[in-house]
Amino acid sequence: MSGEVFFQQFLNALSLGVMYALIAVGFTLFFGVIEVVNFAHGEVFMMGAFVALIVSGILISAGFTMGSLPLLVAVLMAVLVAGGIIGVLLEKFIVRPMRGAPDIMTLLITLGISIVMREAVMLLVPNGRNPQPFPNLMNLDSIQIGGVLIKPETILSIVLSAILIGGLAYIIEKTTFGRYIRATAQDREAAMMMGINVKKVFIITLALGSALGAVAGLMNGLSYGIIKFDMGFAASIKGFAAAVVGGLGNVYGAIAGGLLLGFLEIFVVSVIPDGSSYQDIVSFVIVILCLVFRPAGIFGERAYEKV
Amino acid sequence: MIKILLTEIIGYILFLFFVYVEEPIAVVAVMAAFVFAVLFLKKKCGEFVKSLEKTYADNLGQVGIIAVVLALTMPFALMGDAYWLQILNFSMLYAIMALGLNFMTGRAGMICLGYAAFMAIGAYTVGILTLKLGVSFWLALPLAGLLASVFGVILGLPALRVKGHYLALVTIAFGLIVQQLLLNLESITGGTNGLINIPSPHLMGMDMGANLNLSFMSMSYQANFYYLCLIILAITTILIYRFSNSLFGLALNAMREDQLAAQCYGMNITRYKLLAFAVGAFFGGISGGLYAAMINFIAPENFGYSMSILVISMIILGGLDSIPGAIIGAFFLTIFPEKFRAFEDYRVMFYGIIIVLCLLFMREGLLPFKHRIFKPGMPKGEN
Amino acid sequence: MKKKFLFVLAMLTTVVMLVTGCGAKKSDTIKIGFIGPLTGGNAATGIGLKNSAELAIREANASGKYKHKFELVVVDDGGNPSTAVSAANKLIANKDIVAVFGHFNSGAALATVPIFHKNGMPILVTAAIHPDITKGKYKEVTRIMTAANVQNEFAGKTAVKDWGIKTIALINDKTDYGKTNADQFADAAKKNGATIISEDGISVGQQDFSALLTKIKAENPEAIYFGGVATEAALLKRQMADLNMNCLFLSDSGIISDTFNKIAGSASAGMIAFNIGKPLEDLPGGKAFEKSYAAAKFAEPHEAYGHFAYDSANVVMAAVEKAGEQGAITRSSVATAIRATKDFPCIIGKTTFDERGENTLKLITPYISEGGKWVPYYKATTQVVNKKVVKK
Amino acid sequence: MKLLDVQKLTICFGGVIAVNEVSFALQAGETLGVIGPNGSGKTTLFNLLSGIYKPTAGTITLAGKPTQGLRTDEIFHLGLSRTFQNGRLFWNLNVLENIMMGLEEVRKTSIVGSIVGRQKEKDLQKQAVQKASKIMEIFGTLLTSQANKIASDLPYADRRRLEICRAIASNPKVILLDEPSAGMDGIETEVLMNDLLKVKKAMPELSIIVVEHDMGFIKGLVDKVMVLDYGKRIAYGLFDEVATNEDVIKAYLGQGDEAC
Repeated sequence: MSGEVFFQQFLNALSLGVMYALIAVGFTLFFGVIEVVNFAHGEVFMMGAFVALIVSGILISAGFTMGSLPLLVAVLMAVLVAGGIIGVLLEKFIVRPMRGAPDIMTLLITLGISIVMREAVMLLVPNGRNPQPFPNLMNLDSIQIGGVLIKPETILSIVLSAILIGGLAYIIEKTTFGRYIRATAQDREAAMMMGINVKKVFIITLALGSALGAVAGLMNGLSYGIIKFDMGFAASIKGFAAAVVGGLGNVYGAIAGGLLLGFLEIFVVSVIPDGSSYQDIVSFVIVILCLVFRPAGIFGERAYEKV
Repeated sequence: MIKILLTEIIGYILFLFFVYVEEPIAVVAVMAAFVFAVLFLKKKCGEFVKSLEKTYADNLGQVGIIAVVLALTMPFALMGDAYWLQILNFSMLYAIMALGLNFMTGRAGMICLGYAAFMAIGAYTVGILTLKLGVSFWLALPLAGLLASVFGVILGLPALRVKGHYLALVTIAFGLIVQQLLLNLESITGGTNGLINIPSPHLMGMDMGANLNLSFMSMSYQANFYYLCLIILAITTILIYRFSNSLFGLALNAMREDQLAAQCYGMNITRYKLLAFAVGAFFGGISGGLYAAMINFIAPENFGYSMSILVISMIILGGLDSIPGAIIGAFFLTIFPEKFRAFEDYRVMFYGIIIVLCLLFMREGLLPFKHRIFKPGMPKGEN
Repeated sequence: MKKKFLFVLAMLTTVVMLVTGCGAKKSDTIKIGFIGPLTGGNAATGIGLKNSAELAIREANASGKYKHKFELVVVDDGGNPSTAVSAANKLIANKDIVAVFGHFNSGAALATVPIFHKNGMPILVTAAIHPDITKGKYKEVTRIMTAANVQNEFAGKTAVKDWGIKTIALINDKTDYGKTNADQFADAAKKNGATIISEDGISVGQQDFSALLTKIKAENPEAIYFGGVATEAALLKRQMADLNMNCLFLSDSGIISDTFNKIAGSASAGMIAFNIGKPLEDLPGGKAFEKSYAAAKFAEPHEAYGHFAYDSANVVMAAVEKAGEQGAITRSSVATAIRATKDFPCIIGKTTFDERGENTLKLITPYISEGGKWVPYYKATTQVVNKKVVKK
Repeated sequence: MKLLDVQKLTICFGGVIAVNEVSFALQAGETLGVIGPNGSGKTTLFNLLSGIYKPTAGTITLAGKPTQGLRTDEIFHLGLSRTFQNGRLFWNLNVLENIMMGLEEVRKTSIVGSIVGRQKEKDLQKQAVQKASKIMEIFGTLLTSQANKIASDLPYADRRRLEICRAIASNPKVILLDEPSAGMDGIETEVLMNDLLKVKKAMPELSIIVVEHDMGFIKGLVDKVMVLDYGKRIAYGLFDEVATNEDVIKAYLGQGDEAC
């Protein structure tokens, strides 16, 4: 494959990877801190996109100009907030009531609520069964360098995810609250004894994770120009997969996992003949292999069960 | 005995009427009346209901036999109506699957979100064997079950290493992979077009796909399948019941409760896990095979993720690890939406809501799992 | 205690009986079944079909040109095989129904056709285009719409012979529909001397085709053919634009919808799709149909294929009438009558069925997307000149 | 001869040496107390003995057979049974079922057996229930009275008892008791100690290794004591001599808080 094609594919992989990473971070946070796998996370991603669609619709009709920075920022903020709120609601009405129930139950209920969310969007959004065209908020033309075309959306999504994940990392590593989060993740009981308000930690964790997921949804809408009620399922599977590959509970692992998955898929499509038919299978196979041979992810070392 | 007979007959009649009601409003009315009646009975003559439950529990054999006998008359009661017979057939197919999945997830605690894959494997086994190789259905069906079991064991292998959430992911992935393969292995599976014109089974020279013309009424060919499904459902129920109430079933329960402890008390987890998967998958395969023979047309789209979720919601509604629960759940979630065809678009949503509500407010399900009561010294099990 | 228990149950039973009582009603009119996707992804189209069918029945009953009055029994096939089968059984179970028409999804039709055949129920397939539907050559099974293979043969021929395309990259969405179209187009194109340089599958709901397109761009074909439906087609067209790919992009009838233009946005221009049928206004009965449909004040539009349902209904009613003249009106006599239809005046033109049950009247029209609208190629202001779409 | 022989047992978790070259031997019928500050590797030692962890180095020989590379369940069949620090009962099974899980009858049935040869299955169940109820009788009517209660509904002390019953059900050669008195008050501990003495009386051949913090408990129960600190064995012998061993005192004082 020629240099140009290679770079083009590299960009494609990168933009796909960062999106997976952004979703995966959510999964890994929830698991690390609250010890739940939130299958509704994909639907948060989807709803983020729809919130963006609606808000931008309103703003544009309110006179904001396409491609203007204020519009973009406003939409971004709206999505972040909406994601956060959805996260809080999930914690309050789904995750918290299930505390103490067997893993299976918690997992199944997030599954159930994900179905409800998906169908609700389908039924409530006018003509929701069909994909909704997403406004071209950036409204810039692709930049051409040699034979390589770079979409402004790609740059935006890469930069944006870098900032968001960086911000999250800062919160976790540097701030007091981050310390609480890490403490809770380490040992819930101990954290409680140290007087950390674990309940609050849970809520905020879900809010943070969901906000990131929602932004991923916005990015998805920007870069592909359409959003659909059922785009959440694939997102959760891929995101969860990425998180697992990187080692559930390990934020940096999740980022690496997401990128890895993105590159892998693009590689399969671009190199293997008719690879695109197998694009989805690949990530699943990888996950299974990873789970069997490196259950703690490609970075984590073998974990011992607490007895 | 009389009690059982009476109550079951009444239940039978109620069920018939429920089937005959068409308008959604009427259905709601009936449901309301039923719920009211149940609450009323529980409140006003609770101890009688209790004693009834006990009689049922003590004479499971009789209960089963009477139920089957009554069920045998159903097609006549329905005047051989093709549509309703088919709905009942579907209900029974789902019941078989629900029992299988319930054994896997409810009893052994191995969550499986790709159960539809086993159904698919069964369906395609029967489809390919009977359509392309001309094998008899009666041979193909058990093979379908066995092949599904084999895949069950294959899926079980990663399950040996992973638990809970991870297993959920693995099973989802498994389901999707199987579906993708069915799509892409065109030469064998017919790809997206699926398999068309799968021959319907022949029994003693009689084509089960042909309508039955009895002297006094003509019945849809669905009646044949009704009896076939009924027999297989009965067998399935007995088998699962025996598995569950054996010490083997007890061991599976222990494994569900605490794998590590179970290991420390001498259980070879590997063996038990794989067996659980094999058994669960087997019945998935069987029902798939039946499906193929009944519909004569299968395509990958019929065995997607939503199918797996549907079966899961059935066992959650019925009550995890509860055998009657699984059956009731399957029947309810198949028949009830049929009554609301007009609201077809809300169907999936409905399944989702069922799952959420059950887990929030009725974790035990409609017919909760009943613990065995032992009389120290001389055992007497009931489930 | 026990008395009370039984009393309650007895009460319950009576309640149920009463409720059921107000269920069944009997009627002497001739019943005709309609089966189509009233729910699910194709609901809009399906409802369009249903309304048009009802329109036809109303008109017939009002005009009194037939001896009998007709009544339409509508069932939903949900667009998928399993639902379709139970729906079909519902119709079969209803002894008053003498004939059925409908279906939009080939999957559904393929599943039900054998069952209708088994039960001697005539089915006039309205808008499902999979060639195999009439493969069984059953006397009960007839189709009014042109089958997909005809469209694709035409498409392949036009692309190669008229537009001089030599190298083609194939993409299909791995659905029954898309795959069949892509394969048949490929065969036709090869037959006419073009070469297929690559063939890729995508999955419905997939959004990122940049990798695939980058790969195809490197192969640099003269045209890309996509077998599938609007959403993926639109995404492909968009992402082609992002990659500055301006080779011809051809597709099948499945993408002809506003959804495509909406999603593809500015990139939609120049997309070429081959469709079965002809724009309504250019059809013999088109104008009249438009007028009466508008007059009937249905809540929903008739959508792309409404007039086919209208025609189907009329064909069936005429057949019933004919069967009545020649003897008893039974499912089998109606089946024979439908198959015997000759030069019957339809909106789409004079309809005659061949021994396989296909309509001998074949209509194929290439469309091109202009300014966010689908325009029949013969009316378009843009056209294909040396393998590129240009203004006239 | 030695029933259990442990030589230079060592395990590291990613750099940290949790158990460091610990050696000891156990005669049939002997009771060994293992004490040491928190994190001194007591529980890890148990997990090594019962095969949950694989040792980095060193050997374990149980009844003459090295347990190298054996699975947990295989080691159990060699006659080693245990309880868990944080009581791992089968919470949703009733008391009888919990004990039955310790019996070999459970392993005797197979999936086939549950369909064909139902009589065998029936007999096995009968046996199992009888055996189980017999074992419960060690604690008088305390458990027998609630034989059909779900484990999670039991009062705390009875859970402990149930654990012990389950552990001795298979009548093993060695049982490992991991802090049996954890979370019990003085009186309960007293009772538990008597219970254990009952068990010892009922099964004179049974060797016991018990991890405890409560010195009184140890004193009253064990023949020998082993003290671990930072995974190393710092003392081993009769209770009184160990109790006066200055290393031990240092370890505890240096460690500061001794309470669990």
